[in-house]
Amino acid sequence: MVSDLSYALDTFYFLVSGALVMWMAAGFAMLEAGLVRAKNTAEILTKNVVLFALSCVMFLLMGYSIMYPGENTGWIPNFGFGIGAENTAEAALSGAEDAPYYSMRSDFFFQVVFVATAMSIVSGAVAERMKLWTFLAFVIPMTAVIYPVQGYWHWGGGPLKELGFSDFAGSGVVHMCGAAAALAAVLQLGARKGKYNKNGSANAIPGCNLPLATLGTFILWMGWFGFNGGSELKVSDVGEANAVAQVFVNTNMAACGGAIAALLMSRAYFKKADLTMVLNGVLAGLVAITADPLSPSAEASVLIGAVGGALVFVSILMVDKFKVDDPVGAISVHGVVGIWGLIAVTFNNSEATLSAQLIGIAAIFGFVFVASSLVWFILDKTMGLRVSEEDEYDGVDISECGLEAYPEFSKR
Amino acid sequence: MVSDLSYALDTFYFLVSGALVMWMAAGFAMLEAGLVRAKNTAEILTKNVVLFALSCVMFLLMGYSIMYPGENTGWIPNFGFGIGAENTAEAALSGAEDAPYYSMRSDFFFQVVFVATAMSIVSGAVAERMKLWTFLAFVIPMTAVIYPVQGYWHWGGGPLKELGFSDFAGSGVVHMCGAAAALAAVLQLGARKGKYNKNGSANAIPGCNLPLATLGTFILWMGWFGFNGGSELKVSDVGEANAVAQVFVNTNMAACGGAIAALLMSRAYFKKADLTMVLNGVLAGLVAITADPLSPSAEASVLIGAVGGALVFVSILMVDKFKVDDPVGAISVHGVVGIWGLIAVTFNNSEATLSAQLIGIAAIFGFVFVASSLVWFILDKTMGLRVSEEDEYDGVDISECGLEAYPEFSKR
Amino acid sequence: MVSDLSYALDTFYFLVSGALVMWMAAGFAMLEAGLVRAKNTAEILTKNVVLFALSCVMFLLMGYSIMYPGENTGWIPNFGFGIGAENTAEAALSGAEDAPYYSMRSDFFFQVVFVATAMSIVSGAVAERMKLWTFLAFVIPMTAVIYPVQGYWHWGGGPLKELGFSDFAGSGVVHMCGAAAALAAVLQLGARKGKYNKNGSANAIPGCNLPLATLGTFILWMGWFGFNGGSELKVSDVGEANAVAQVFVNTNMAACGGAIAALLMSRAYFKKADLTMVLNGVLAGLVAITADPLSPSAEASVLIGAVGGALVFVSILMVDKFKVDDPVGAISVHGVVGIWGLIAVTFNNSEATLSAQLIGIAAIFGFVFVASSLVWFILDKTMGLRVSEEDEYDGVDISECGLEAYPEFSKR
Amino acid sequence: MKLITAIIKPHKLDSVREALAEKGVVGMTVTEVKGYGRQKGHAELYRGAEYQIHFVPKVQLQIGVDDNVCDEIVELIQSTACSNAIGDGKIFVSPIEHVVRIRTGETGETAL
Amino acid sequence: MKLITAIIKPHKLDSVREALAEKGVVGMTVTEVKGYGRQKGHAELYRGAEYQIHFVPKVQLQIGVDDNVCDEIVELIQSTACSNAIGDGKIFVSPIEHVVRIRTGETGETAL
Amino acid sequence: MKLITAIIKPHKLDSVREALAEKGVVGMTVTEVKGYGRQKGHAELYRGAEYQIHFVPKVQLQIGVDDNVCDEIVELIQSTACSNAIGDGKIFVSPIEHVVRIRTGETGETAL
Ligand SMILES: Nc1ncnc2c1ncn2[C@@H]1O[C@H](COP(=O)(O)OP(=O)(O)O)[C@@H](O)[C@H]1O
Ligand SMILES: Nc1ncnc2c1ncn2[C@@H]1O[C@H](COP(=O)(O)OP(=O)(O)O)[C@@H](O)[C@H]1O
Ligand SMILES: Nc1ncnc2c1ncn2[C@@H]1O[C@H](COP(=O)(O)OP(=O)(O)O)[C@@H](O)[C@H]1O
Repeated sequence: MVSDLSYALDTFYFLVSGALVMWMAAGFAMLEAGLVRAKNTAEILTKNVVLFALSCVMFLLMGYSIMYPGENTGWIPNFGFGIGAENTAEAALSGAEDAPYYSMRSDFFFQVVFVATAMSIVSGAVAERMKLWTFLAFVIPMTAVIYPVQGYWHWGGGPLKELGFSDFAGSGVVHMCGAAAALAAVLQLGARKGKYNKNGSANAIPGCNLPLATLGTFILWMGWFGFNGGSELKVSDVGEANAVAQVFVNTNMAACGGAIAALLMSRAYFKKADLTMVLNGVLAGLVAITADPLSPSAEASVLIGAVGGALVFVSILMVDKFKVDDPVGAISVHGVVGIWGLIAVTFNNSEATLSAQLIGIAAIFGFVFVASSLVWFILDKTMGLRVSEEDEYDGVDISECGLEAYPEFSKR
Repeated sequence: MVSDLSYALDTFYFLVSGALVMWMAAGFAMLEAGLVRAKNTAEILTKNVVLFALSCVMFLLMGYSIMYPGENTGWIPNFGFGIGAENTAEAALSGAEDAPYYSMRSDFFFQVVFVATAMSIVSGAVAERMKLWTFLAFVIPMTAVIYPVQGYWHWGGGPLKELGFSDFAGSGVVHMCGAAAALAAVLQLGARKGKYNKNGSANAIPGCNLPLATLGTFILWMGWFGFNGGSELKVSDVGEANAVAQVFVNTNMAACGGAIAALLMSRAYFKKADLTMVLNGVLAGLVAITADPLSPSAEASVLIGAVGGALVFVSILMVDKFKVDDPVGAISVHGVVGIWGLIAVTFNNSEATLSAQLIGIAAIFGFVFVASSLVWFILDKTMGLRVSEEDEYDGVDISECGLEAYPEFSKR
Repeated sequence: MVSDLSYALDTFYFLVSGALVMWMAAGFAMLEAGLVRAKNTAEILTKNVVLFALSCVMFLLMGYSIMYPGENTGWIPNFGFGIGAENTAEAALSGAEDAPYYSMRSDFFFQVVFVATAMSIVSGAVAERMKLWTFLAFVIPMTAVIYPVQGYWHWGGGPLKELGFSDFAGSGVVHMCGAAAALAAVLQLGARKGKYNKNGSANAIPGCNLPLATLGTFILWMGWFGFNGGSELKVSDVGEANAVAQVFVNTNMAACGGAIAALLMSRAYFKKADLTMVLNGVLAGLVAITADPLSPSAEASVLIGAVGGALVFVSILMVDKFKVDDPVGAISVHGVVGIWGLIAVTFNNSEATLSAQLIGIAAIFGFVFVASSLVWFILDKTMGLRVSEEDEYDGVDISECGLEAYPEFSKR
Repeated sequence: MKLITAIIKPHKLDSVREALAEKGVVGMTVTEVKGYGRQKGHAELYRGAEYQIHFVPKVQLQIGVDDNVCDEIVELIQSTACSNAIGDGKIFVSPIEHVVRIRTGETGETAL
Repeated sequence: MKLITAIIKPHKLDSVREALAEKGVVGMTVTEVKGYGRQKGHAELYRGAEYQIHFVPKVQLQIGVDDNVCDEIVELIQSTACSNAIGDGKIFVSPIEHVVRIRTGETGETAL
Repeated sequence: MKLITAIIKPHKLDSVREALAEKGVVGMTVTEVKGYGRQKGHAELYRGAEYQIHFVPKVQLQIGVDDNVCDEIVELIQSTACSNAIGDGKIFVSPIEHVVRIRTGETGETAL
């Protein structure tokens, strides 16, 4: 039963979780700033700050109401605006079965920071060559419509929900969604100058600041406790509290598994501990467990994360073979491993079926990929996707932001 | 009614909020370290760590008791020491109307981190040329007396409270107060060498590490959820929980509005996305909403923040015209926009009156400006405000701290 | 009495505290990355990420069950595996005196991040010359057995508990334990090349990135609210809430005292504000109060922290005299000051006796030092402790990780 | 012997190095420098102020060569580093009187 | 032709560049260097240890000039860079035998 | 007068500086450079791709000296900087025609 206190506790829990997810925006910003070259750093920082701001505004204006229309209208949701009215104390304390048990505003706050996460994924993949303003133009349809529509399908009570698709905190709805939009972008955008040689081999373009990238990874790791932990949506009784605790433990253990697997793969292949792979392994572990951080045991979570970490290692090498140039590895980490996470749900959660998972994957990936390809195509024809070769060579910081990220430190 | 659990929840909410505000100290340190030149970085880091430590100690010894004397004694508060006794369980659970509903120590913890915020604002404005020890000497009267006295006027139940002045979380009490002390300092201290040319034009002195500045901004953004969210002072029933959630949402949306407005201004004027302006826009949005993050709708909060973001853009250009050299833009962000925030209260909060707001602004700004001018004057005559020209040229890191922040990286 | 809500609140409080302690991993990573030379940065980042992952896995598999066997079996605990079953709602709500009042999983989560803290301490002391893989091999016995055994002695209800040894949040169990293992390592490992001259004098080897080190210190400071605040283990009534609030306040004030004392020492000796000493002072204040952040007043906490800060200053100078090369000062901060913290307990906590504290110090330090010396010895004979002289000269980043942390910035 | 000092655009460094390696030039020393010339710098922004960056990043190669291959190498550098755009840089040739290989103490041409 | 190599204090770079530009010198190459000389370095601290920094940051200008303007330019640099304080730096003049402008292949004085 | 340009391994800088100071050399200018020579670079990793680093960090000393001490100083540098390992570096000696001390305007040998 909802009491003043349980309502307060669940709301507070939501707000704390939301603040942690908001913090992930800083994580993406630092991760990406660490993995690009110095000359493209200010631009990616700008992108990360502004995409967060734009995402929040668009989701406030339209996205939230599209994603949570309150009824299942099939694949096409009702379109609406705004975020509705707050719960009254009467409604909350009515004793009714379906009385709201946390603040609507806290729900919006929690949801809105997820949207920004999905957008941040795209940001990294198109780094170092896309026009800033074009990217920002893409944020608008993505966060106002594309993300909310597929979000509605599952979390908003739409057709995927009905089908039994299961994605606890968004391996699919958030991560794979972001990766699909990123892939659509990269395919139209092309690789960075100098990434691939004429003979097809790839060159390494090392990120300029690995402490920043590591900091970003730790920030994301911490924020993920809010991301997954908050997705239980309720903490206020023994069962729910136990569930949230299980989610925290599993989230952490999967990250650990991912890190160790990526490290061992790196040792096996290169005899070295490639830090960038370890960081990707952490993130892969986190993405993998996100689809179901509740059902597995802590030990199983280590394994799910470890498979994610191994997968990301292989995937990054493969993606390079296909000349898909993804400077931060976003497509592998969030896309490939997101799919793995969705499939892994079926191992521990008896209510999930493989077919429902596959349908969900196909629906989300297909829709987001096609819809964003279309948007990117239009943007290409109007604003243009790519900076000029000269601007790319000099760094997009100068051409897009007019400043340098590290003006005093000399560069190679 | 206060129960064991509601007392516990409100206390815990206060402590979490306080920890988030404490985290803002890191935000200011990173922001300022990113916006100064490499040769002045270690000093500003030292300043930020030590000002926090000193502020906490002074507020413990005197400030808290001055700010919260428990009675309205007019413009001059009772002076006292210490932080008083903790609530007893009996008192809390007495069922009395005015029974304490959270721990006194959690209140002190929350308040003490605010003081440090006000001091941090000063730190940035005087960067790159003030003597470290003089600055630290200023911290003592500022946090033991000046800040607490004006804090008492409003939050301590003093005359501004009586007048109906309304400042929810401190656009005036904290931010404008810090900015007033900063302005007093800068006017006596003068501009950095090389900032203004003989013909009156200003030179840009770019900050050396924009990723750090961006990280600092994100930290502040996150910490602000504690700053504003905690200022509701209570979360433990439906109404309060809804209020806290509204505060979180509005705080976030105002920051978004500020970022977008500053970006658009920058594009309109320079055709570029000036990252440093966007960061200032975020902070401006946050400062603007701080005076009342509860009454406006989420949409209105976007606008309040956006006006703040636009204002900070204009203000920074203007301040430079007046040859007030403020390396991090603190006077514009916290002072000018703080005033805007206080005035904006009257648009959404029917209990606030423009006259009360203006009186409050005049009282706080006037008192802090005059009192700190006096302190700066005395410090100038005794310890001296400014490092020697040679030390300024070589960087204050060597002269004040005896070390370098980035000893291995070569500098221009 | 345990209710659904109190159980939920205590669990949530534990999880939030645990997330803050997990965040300390980022703090150690940044602190250490800032205090080593650029050429050894990627390796120490890798080490910090992987040690966290490995610690969590080993503690999950064995450590937790060794540390909390549920009964006092003398100095040798029962060995077991796994983390046991979660509480049922029935048990929690049974009304029994000893009904579990928070989730077992949340307890595991909180405990597991402590282990990683102890390991991180070792990581800094052996920086810049130890083989990465040897270090990682050491993590396994340390976190699976050595740490849990001594942890059991006190927190697991073992013989030190019985003796009346008192260590609230781990000045001894965590910090001194880590320092003892670090000392064992450094004695076998030897100093960095170029650290000591033939005439016995020591050279300074400045850390390359003090903003990172400062950020790390702030992160640790923030995380420590979880570390100490969560160690009260319960928040859900007036008395407990007051206690947690007191812990937050005292933790903060001790850090402030440490910073100020280290600053004043630095000014007295060198006439400069040595930032690295101030940072160590903050950490020393935190370590000092950790043994008892509840009993002292806020003012006494300032003093306890200040003695810690002064002690760390002296200790770092002394340690160098003995040619114990500890690049980040871990042995002084966590070991020497940890002992001070344990002794200081007796000043404010009437239940603690000096003899019990001394026995506890001797037991923990002795056991950990001997056990880890043995492990280091075996590792030395098998894998080798130290990288080759050439690899040390070129930096361990290239030899161990195959990459550079700052590839674009030129180095002295 | 001659010392060839070539100031080139940074992104030409790899092609020049490869071209020289093919011709058997096994040694060179590279410095990051900033150039000022016909190619002007660019305006930068900082918190609402525009200002002029006068210097452009360049790379300087120093190559000690035998007299008789000097011209050939200068030409090779010129043709490889040339992008026909302003700011391509300069090559200076100056005399060296004496060369020592530190490792062996060898002097003269064999030391190169 | 001559190569003027001037080592100056970093904060004098802008005035020297401007003075030279007024005299029509349109090209130069700048390197960040560290100097050791009569001007000693300074002591630094690090976690309680004091140690000596022997080198002072300087800026090195390299300017290829025509023989007949060389003296004038050297004098201009000297007078502009001089602050009468120790550590003001040195100017070296050495011969250049050959100059090429990479963009055009021009050689000799017109290439400067 | 001569300009000695020595390219050495970075960790030899301190010993060379000390050795020279003992011999009374009071001035030098140091630049961080990267070298390419017999000593090859090394492979590095980045997110699963291996790639080649061709240049090795070196330090370049420039020392203006009087003709009659030149040989002695070159020898001293050679012997101090030598570690008998590949990549120890080179010393080039070239002529200087003119030297100015900026602070005083002194020229010639007294300016060194
Ligand atoms: N007189 C000079 N002395 C030394 N370096 C010069 C001189 N003139 C040009 N340079 C260098 O050559 C670079 C290219 O010169 P610039 O005049 O911009 O283009 P271009 O050689 O194509 O006309 C400059 O950036 C500078 O580093
Ligand atoms: N013999 C030399 N060879 C090369 N550079 C020198 C020499 N002597 C001085 N320098 C450079 O000139 C700078 C200034 O020299 P210094 O002796 O400190 O001052 P001053 O020239 O005013 O007597 C030094 O820092 C160094 O870079
Ligand atoms: N011909 C050259 N011109 C300029 N610098 C050179 C030349 N040859 C070698 N160097 C410099 O000397 C360094 C050492 O040369 P290297 O061939 O590696 O070793 P060694 O001199 O011991 O045979 C190189 O890294 C490069 O900086």
